[in-house]
Amino acid sequence: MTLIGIIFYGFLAIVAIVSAVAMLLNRSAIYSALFLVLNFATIAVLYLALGAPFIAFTQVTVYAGAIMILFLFVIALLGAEKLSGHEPIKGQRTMAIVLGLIFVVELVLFLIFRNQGIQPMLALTQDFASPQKIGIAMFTQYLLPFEVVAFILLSATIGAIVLTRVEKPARLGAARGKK
Amino acid sequence: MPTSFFLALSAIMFVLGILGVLLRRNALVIFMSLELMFNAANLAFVTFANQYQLLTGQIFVFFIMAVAAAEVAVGLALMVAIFRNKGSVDIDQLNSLKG
Amino acid sequence: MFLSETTSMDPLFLVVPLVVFLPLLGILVNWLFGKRLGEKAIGTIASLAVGGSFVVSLILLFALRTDPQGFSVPLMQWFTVGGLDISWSFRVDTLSVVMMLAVNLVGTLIHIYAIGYMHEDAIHQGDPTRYRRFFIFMNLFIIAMMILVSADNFLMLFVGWEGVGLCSYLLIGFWFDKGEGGIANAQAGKKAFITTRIGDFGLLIAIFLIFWAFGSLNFGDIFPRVGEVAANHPGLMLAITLFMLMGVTGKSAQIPLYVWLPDAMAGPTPVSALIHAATMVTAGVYLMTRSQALYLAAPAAQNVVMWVGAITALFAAIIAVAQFDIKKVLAYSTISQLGYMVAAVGLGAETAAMFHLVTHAFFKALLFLSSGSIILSLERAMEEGAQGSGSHATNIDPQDMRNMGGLRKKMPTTFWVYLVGALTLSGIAPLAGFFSKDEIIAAANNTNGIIFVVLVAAAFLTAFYMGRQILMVFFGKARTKAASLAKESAPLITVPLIILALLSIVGGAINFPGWLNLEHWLEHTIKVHESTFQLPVALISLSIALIAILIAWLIYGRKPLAESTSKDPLARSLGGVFTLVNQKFKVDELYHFLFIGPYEKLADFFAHPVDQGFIDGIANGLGNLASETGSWLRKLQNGFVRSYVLSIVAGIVIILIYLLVRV
Amino acid sequence: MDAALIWEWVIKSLVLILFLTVGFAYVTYYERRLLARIQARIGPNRVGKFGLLQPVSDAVKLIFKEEFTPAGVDKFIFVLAPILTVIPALIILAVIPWGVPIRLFGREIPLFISDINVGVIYIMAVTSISVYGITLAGWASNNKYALLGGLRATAQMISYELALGLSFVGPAMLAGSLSLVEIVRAQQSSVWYVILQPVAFIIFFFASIAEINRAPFDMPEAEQELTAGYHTEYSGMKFALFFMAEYIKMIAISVIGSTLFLGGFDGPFVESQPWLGPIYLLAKTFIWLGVLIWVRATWPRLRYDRLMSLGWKILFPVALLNVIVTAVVVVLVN
Repeated sequence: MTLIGIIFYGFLAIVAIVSAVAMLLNRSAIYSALFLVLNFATIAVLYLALGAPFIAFTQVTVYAGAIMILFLFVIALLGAEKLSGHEPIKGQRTMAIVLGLIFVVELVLFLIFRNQGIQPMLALTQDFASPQKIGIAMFTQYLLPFEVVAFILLSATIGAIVLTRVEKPARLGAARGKK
Repeated sequence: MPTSFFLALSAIMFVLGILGVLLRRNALVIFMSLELMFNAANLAFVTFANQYQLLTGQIFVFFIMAVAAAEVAVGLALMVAIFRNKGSVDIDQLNSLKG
Repeated sequence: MFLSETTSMDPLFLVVPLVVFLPLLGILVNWLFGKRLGEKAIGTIASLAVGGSFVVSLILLFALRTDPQGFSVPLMQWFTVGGLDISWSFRVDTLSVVMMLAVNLVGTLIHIYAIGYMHEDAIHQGDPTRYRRFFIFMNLFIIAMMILVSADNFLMLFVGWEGVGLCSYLLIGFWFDKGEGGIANAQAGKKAFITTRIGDFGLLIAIFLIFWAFGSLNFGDIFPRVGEVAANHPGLMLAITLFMLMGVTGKSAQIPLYVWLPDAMAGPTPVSALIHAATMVTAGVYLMTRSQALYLAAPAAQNVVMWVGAITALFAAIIAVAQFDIKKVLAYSTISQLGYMVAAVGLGAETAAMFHLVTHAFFKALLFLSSGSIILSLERAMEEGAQGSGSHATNIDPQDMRNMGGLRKKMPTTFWVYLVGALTLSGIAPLAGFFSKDEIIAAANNTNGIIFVVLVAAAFLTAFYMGRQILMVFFGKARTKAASLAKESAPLITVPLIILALLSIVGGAINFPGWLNLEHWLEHTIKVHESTFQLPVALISLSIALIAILIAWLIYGRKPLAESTSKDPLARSLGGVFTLVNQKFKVDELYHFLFIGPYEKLADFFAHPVDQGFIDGIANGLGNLASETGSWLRKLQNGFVRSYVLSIVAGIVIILIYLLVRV
Repeated sequence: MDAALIWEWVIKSLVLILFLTVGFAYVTYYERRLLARIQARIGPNRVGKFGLLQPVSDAVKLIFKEEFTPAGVDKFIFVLAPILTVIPALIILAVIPWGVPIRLFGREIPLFISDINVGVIYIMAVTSISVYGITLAGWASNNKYALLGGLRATAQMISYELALGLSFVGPAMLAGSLSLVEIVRAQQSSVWYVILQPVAFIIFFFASIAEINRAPFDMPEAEQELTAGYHTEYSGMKFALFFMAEYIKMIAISVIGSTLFLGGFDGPFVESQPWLGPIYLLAKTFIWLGVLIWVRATWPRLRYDRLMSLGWKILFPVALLNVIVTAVVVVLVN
């Protein structure tokens, strides 16, 4: 691994962690969302490095382009950037941080002691994750999950519409019905 | 670059997501923290896909993304509905079910 | 002797299921359409149903004349369990047809009577909506009774047995919201049901034993084999018959289970007449007659039967002397007469028992219905009196004989039929009761001197209390305003009375020595030993009855009661003894002390310390434990989602620690 | 790493950006002149020959205008928003081939910046990113018109992105690749996909107009209702950036559309004369831009709810149907 590579990956990792921390700490939900977008973009680059270009661009399209935009949209729509008031649960903050630290330590220990795969990243063939291969796998081996996911999406769409629907005044509805 | 580098990054991001859920009161930010956790998991998946030379990990990530999109659609719709009722997205105000 | 399974059966026998299905049809019609039909229509349908049954019985009678052996007419297979094969078949033989005829004839007349009676009764008791139900119950009773008498096996008989018990319960408690404290009638029904159930338990055990001994419940399988089985298990036959007697004492109101019958007078009078005088209570006699073969195989049991019947006859007659309630007197009279029948069975004079059963059905129904006519009349008079005076009329008991008096002129028809009934009951020749009762006494004379004396004493008391009743009710002057206002009842009521009176007069003819002869008739079904007309016995009993009536006239007729509150002349002379008899020898109190009281204490023990204290304590304790734990755990649900997430994360951390530590 | 390769990338990128920025300037001139013609006016003709220097003077004016930041805005995002708007517009064309590879200085130089095998998805990704600038601008301005414009823009762009993305699928399926280079090559070997995919072409045309918020789909900046929509509060250089982004996007979608449906750089003799490639592409883009301006001059603005229902109820289902039909046909033909 070259020095450039280490610098490159280290830089990306730091950006990812810092953006995540910033998302965590920022008081404004809009900034949180933006930092999260930055995090996603960084991860997308890492995906490229891990030989997953399709996933990388899907990540940008779906997460950054759709999901986070929806977040921004809702935050702006509701005007819910900031909350007032204090932490109402006693000990929540301390406990959370303590547990988080233990968790990280555990995971790191796990990586050190349990994962034999402290292996170098593998060089992948050009078409390891080509759209064709992903498509073939998805429509043959994983056809059932694919259909299930499609169904989940459909039901989520309907669910979202039903949840946010405001009952229209009867007059308007009647006029529309006549037309 | 060892694959455990990516796994460690994934782990840290996951814990940060958990902390986000535990520490923030804004339901939208909690939601974002969930997305961050998803992302951490995705990163682990892609890393393993790389390590084991299997496409399955990537396809799984794809499914996770689709489900996450669905989840966000419903979740945000819920947020809007909650906001309409409560006038706030403070998750600690949604404690009507307390014992 | 016994049912032949021969192929050549007169097709007329095949109508026998109609004795059950015609009343059933009546029920269905009244049940489905009764709401829209009027009272008259409902009563007519019910009466026609029973009348139809009677016609069917006549057809069967006709059929039996050519083929007196009788047949078993199968209707359908009921069930088969192991060796137990029960089919729903009707037994048509001379015995069952006699029962059918008696029951249906009396039943039809009582139904007709009830049309008028229940109409007026509904007015006085204020229950017009229950009119339809009354007739449905009545028809249901006829169905159960028909099943009982036409049964071809013990199980079917038991079905009918329980069915009549149920109908009795329903009809005694017909005015379940009336009576003392609003529950006395309901309690009377309950008492009747429970008491007879005790007897039914015995019958059930008897049936089990029969099945155990014979491997079958069909009459046709059992009776021919009695001798063979009795030879092998003599004790078993005794047990069967004694347990059966237990059932009989319940259903036929014998000592010690007779106590329900007087209370059963709480029901409407037609019910008392039909069920508690003419038909159901005779079921025990019928059962024993039917099972004659078994009793013949157990002479000891026969003795017990004899004694039970005789003692009951005397005991009840004594109580009847000191009663004031017109229906109670008749009730104890019924018990007494049933005692005669049972004693007759014990004496081996089953034909005499059946004979008395039939005549008793006529005259006791007549007496009850006539008393009903009087009661109605008094009730009506009470109401009129209340309206006429416009004041708050004193509410007298319309059944208390002390409140009557002088009704001879006011209700001539009722008086004459009542007189006929009373004389028949007293055994005055040549009325029906004379012949039937005399036959029993004669049988006693042949067999056992003590029994003979007891029965004659009972006959004396019978004539005495009936004379007392007639004199108290119809002679003297009206002791209350209501009695002075009493009027004759409507034809719908009096006509059946007249018919029954005629039957009571001529009923003796069915076993007139050497003439129609019930004995020969029954010979085809049961073992009969010829009874002879014993002139001395007849003269003794007749003279005894006449003397008793004379004494009654001396006590009650010469100087009638002056006021409804004045003391009974007997009470004046007998004092405490009369009171004791009036209180029925305190048998109810004794039973209450011996059985009901301890039972209630035991029940109370189980209800309060055991159930409420111990079992409820456990249940409530568990509930409280859950509730306390819940209210403690509830604090964990603080409503903060993030708090829950924290515990989830703590769980994950712990699991990860485990995974790390686990090598 | 090959230094020459890096130089090659840098030069190609610079050329592209230069083309876009200069192109942006002259597209404004093109639009004003063409609109004027259509509206029977003359248009800008004073600065320079035929008014050719008009864009330069406009740019100078905007650069020297006072930067005004209203009170109450979120300053960081207020500044970030126009930058975020421009960047996607500039990078979106990175996967478009301009012509057949040429030989220069002894090396084969392909005329595209990058040929990734998910080129179409790259375009989708960048398109979806471009929403951020507008949304954030609307929110950061602390102005209800701006916010409404921003939200409208967001909703509109997300909605039409679906139809747009599905319209890409047809050509991609026909070519059997998500790479734009492959798609152009496939068109070279058969016919332009405007013939094979007329429905996708029409959907692309309308959806792309909506995607860049141009008339008749310029709801986010509907002057009559929202003054100027999301960029109401912007002035000076920051406004210029929004302006620039919009026109660059016009160019970008013209180029993409030409590439996907009109054969890209394909044209007569392009194999023998490689220099014809960029010229063909330029010409097609020029015509496409003309049509866009023509549409703007001709069609009135849609009402907002009509716009949404057009997107969701007509374009989206039709695009979906087109995908299904195409897929079936492709399977049947192969």
